[in-house]
Amino acid sequence: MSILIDKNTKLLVQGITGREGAFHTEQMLAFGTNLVGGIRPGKGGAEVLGVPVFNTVAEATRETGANAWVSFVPGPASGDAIMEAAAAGIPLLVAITERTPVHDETLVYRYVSEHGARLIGPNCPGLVSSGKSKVGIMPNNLFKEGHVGIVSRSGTLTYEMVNELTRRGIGQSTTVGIGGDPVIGTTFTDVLKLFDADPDTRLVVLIGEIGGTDEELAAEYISSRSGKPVVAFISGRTAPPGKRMGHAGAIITGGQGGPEHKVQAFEQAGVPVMNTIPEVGEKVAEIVGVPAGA
Amino acid sequence: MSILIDKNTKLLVQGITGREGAFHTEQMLAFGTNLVGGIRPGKGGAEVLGVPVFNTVAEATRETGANAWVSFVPGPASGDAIMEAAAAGIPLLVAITERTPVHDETLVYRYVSEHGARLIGPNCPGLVSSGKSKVGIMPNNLFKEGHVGIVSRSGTLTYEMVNELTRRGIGQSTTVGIGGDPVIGTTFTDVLKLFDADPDTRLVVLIGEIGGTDEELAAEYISSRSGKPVVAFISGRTAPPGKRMGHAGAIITGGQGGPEHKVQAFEQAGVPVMNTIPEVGEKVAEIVGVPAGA
Amino acid sequence: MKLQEYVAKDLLRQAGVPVPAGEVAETPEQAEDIARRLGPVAIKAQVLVGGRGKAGGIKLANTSEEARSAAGQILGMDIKGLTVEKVLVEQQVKIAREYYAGITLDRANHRFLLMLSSMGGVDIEEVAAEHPDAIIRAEIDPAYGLRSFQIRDAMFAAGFDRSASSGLEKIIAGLYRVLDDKDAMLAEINPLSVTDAGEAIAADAKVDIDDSALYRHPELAAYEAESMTDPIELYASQHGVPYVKLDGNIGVIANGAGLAMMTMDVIKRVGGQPANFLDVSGGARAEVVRTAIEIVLMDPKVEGIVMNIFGGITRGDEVARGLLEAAGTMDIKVPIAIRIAGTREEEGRKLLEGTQFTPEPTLVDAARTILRKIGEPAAAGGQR
Amino acid sequence: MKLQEYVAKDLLRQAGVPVPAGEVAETPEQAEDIARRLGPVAIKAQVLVGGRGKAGGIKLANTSEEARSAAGQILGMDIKGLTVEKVLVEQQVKIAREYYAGITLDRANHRFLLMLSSMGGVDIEEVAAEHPDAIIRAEIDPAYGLRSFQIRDAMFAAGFDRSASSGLEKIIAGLYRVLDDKDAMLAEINPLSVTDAGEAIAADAKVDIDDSALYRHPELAAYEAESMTDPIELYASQHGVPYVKLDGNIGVIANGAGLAMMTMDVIKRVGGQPANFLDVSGGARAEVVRTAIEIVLMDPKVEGIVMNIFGGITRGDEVARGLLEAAGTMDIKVPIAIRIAGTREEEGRKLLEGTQFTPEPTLVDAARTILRKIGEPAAAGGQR
Repeated sequence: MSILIDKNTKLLVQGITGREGAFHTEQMLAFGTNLVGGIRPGKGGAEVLGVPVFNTVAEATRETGANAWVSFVPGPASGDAIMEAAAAGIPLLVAITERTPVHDETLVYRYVSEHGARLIGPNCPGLVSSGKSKVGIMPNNLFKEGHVGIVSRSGTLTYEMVNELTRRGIGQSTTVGIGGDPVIGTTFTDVLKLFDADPDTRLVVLIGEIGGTDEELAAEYISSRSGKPVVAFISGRTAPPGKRMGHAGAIITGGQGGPEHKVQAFEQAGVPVMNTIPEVGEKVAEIVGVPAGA
Repeated sequence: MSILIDKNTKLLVQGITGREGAFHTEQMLAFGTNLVGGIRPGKGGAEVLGVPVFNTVAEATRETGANAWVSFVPGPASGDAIMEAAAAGIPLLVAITERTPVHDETLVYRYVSEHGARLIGPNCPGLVSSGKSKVGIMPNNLFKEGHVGIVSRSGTLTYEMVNELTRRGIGQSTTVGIGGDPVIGTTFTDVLKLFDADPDTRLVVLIGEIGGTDEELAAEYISSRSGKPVVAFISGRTAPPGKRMGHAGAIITGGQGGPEHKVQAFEQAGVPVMNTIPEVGEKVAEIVGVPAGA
Repeated sequence: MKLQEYVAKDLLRQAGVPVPAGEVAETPEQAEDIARRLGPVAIKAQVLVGGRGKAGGIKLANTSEEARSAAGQILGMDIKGLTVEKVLVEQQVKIAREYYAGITLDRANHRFLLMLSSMGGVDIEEVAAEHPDAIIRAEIDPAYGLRSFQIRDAMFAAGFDRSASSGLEKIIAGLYRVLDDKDAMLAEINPLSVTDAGEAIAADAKVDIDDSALYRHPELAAYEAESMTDPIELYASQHGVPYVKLDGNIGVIANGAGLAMMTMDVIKRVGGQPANFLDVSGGARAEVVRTAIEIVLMDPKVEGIVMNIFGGITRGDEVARGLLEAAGTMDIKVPIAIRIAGTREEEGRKLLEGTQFTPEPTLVDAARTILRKIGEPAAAGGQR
Repeated sequence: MKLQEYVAKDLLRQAGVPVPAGEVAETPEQAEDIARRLGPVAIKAQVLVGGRGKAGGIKLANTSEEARSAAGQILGMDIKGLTVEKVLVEQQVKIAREYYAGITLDRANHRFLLMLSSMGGVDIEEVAAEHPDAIIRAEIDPAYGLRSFQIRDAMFAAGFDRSASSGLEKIIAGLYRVLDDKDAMLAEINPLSVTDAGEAIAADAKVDIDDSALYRHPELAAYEAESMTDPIELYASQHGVPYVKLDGNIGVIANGAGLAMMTMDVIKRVGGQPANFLDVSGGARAEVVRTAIEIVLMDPKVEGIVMNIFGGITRGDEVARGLLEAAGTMDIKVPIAIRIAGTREEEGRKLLEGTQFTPEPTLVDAARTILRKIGEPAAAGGQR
């Protein structure tokens, strides 16, 4: 088992003919993702790596029965692309795109919710259900099937985490990068709920960072339920207030979103907050045990 | 019985301190409407004709438990006022206001629907449940309690109709003026459904006019159900195509909305379409019978 | 408020839509001047009626001399009762394909609707009637506006030329921007053309502004006069009175749009021809009644007036008093038949009894009386 | 992109918000000139840090001579590390009441939020902490925008002065228009003042534009340079590299924002002080690595660099090759400790083995190595 994606996932790639889109299409095919089509207005009828290209998402969905969609279009076109996919009735939308204007994101969030779809991102690396399906840009070779769920706001740190677990012989159920933008479609809490309902996930690693209150809300959710154990890591703990750190998301303004507050919230919820990625690995191993032979 | 309003209706008046608002507040009070408050930003705490005035609809609703609202504010402020009332959770909104911009109306319609409220109008004379409650600007002295429902797009013609029935001794359950604007909150079909569900209404008089397809849609609904008898009247049958007749609503463009089409649709649905208001009265009398002593 | 082609094209141009280079001329000499600068031109009558091409209101001119002569023929021309006062002198464009793009209100859905068709350049209502599938529709959610993807989807469905697709998409987006920014009820480009050079261009344009929203667009006030196809309508509009001129000889005054339309219907049914629609909703004051009578009588064809008043909030006796007062200060040379009903009907009748406005029992009687007085035969219909 | 007060006020003025009459001066003489025209003025340092008033960056001047002298004192002044290059010379306004109005993103609700408070003119975050009830909030639905009724409701709840309410309502509507039209992340008026004469006016203004939406606002590009509080940050931004200058002496280069922040955290935990945040996401090419090193070394305080690379899609050996190539064309005078992991980690390590970039086993080791090389004691924490 896994959450959000698995062997039944039929994926469309928006912007499949672009440099990024084509490269990651190749990577996803190599991973084993069931990638059924791509979209590029005006290129309908063409093929990319054996994958059929369509003019519109509506047409692609009709023709392929796709149930997931990932976008590599640039920021200015990103909002419209997400709306197009939501309007086409696709239930899972993943936006890799960086630099989507925030005002677009607020409108898109509302549109997607109204259409009953789930959006992951924007500005996220996507997600992987180990051994089953990959949607997005996470590196192919890090993953190992298993029972740890990972949810993260940061790209590279996620890979670090997966790498750390795999090296220790600890596999992952699903790894979800929720994205670093100020307005994202799916929050820590949303993903924690899915992991709680997934019989195959035994523990969740949560990788937060400074800025926003998504970690605090997650801690609140964790306190409110008696679910699976969670181990947390927060990056940017020494970042000075009021400075923006790369991600539009990683900013601390005044007291809000500060790291101490996040650490405290998790600790009050009984979630250990570790200082380094290797320490997270150690803690996870301690809780779930390392499989024999690792 | 009646539809939409009755003795339990607790009404707020938006723009109660204006010339129109104050005059019709007096008229509604004289009719016996349970008018519990008025709204005029900045005049909160005042009284008009013994009715308390509030600054906002939210406050007025909280304080009075109102469940209906009528607006006399001018067109430019009309859309915002309707949204305010919908946001305050009032279920029945009646907009008398003329000359609301159509683009505002499309947005307002969506907002009201999302908030689960019903809007009557804009640009309507309101509604009356004979002997129970009046919301709007219909003249007080025409009505008589009874069992004929009236739904109309035109103001004065509605009064004519009520007058005609009352003169014949035939009473009305509820008389609804749905308004003449191109985008209105409640259609003929909506009101017909309510009348069909009202045990006290035995027959419905429908007064349509040229323009739009609301009459055609009503005819379609009537064909689809076996409900109460309907008698129709269409004004503007001799109006030339492409000319706008006062109401923004009353325009015929090309074939669409033309009177022959409307008459034909009703006749196909088994609805007699009469040539004059007195003929409608005669037909109604023929169907429901005139009460003894009239 | 319907805008002349040249104004509609100015709005489109401001929204980034390519339109043919062109200017307005009011004299043949101006047209000649413009043509000298633009090269081969089309001279197009600026009148707000359809079919001006068939009526000879559009001519091509390859030299400035031809332009002057063509403008001379078109200026002053009568097209369906309207006198041509301006021509648009526009650079000729070599057209390869003609499409249709329009946005208008879909009343039944409470939303605006984008319509595209690859059958452009012809009457779109004919296309709608004969080839309904040739018109692709996309609903515009007012919360989100017309989205690019909707335009693209509709363009693919309509089979628009792919090589010009980005230009076409921009034009349609610009058309929506005009509709939305200017509170239009209708914004239409027909034909939406692709030139021999593969460029998309708006070859003709129609924009109709929502009258209720004109207060938000003072920049358009200057065009109000030329949007009226009739001087009486302009005068009435300036006095806030809904008035529409028709072709008959019996004037109509009623309080309420529906009532006025019914009055027209009844006049026609008894065999007369209504001269106008007039809704004197403003109340019963003498001034309002006087203005209404004045407007109706501006039409020299009017030989009699039917006045149909229903006393609602405004009481019948007040109306009667207003009419008497107004008549006292005017020299009315045509017969007026009045029907009065509703609140305080009896009191109103009494006031008018014995005057030149002695009320008729029913509207049909009023219409018949006028027909009789002007010496026309009444039909058998309309018993009441 | 944070805008200087005078730019923010220009945007508000364009949106119809009354702001004090004022102009920008870059010399005392200009300030004198402006004051001669405006009468008694306030001279306000244009710097993007809080607390400029306490730091002496705002002075009143009643004559043009006083204005010259005050501007002379403020121009060139250092406020929290920033040099004052411009002052805003603004007509003095007699203030009766001071409110707060701000619109910012509420991340948890995925919407923008209007905040009003009658406790204006002070640090709003302090108000939020100490008197949370004194801040009235209204959520802005992106489908409908901020509606007038929401502004009125919030104003009544916040207890704003009724006699000035229509002016205040217009200002708040204008503030939202600026936020919406200009893609701002934050738009704030503090204080939002009511003058002795009962007029509402924006006495100070902050606007922070969403960097991702700057492409839609070419008219704001001119202000990019002055929005950077540091020349290195400006240079980095011009090269598309996310860089934030900090106070320490150990440079940081990492591929990914989270990874860079973690690197800073580890440096601090082992007892060092990071000199910057730098995210070299652009890939492994020598050019990108060279630009990153160049940016970090623009800060003269940097004595060593920790480079933290995780090979993902970009493979470890490519990164190593990029680094070697870049270093071959540069004269790097400070020690660099590198930690490399992930895809093709081993291959990457091998390439770097024996060079000046011999990889460290862990990030903690890398941080400690640099501390040792620059002669600073390492703390006990951060075992890995």
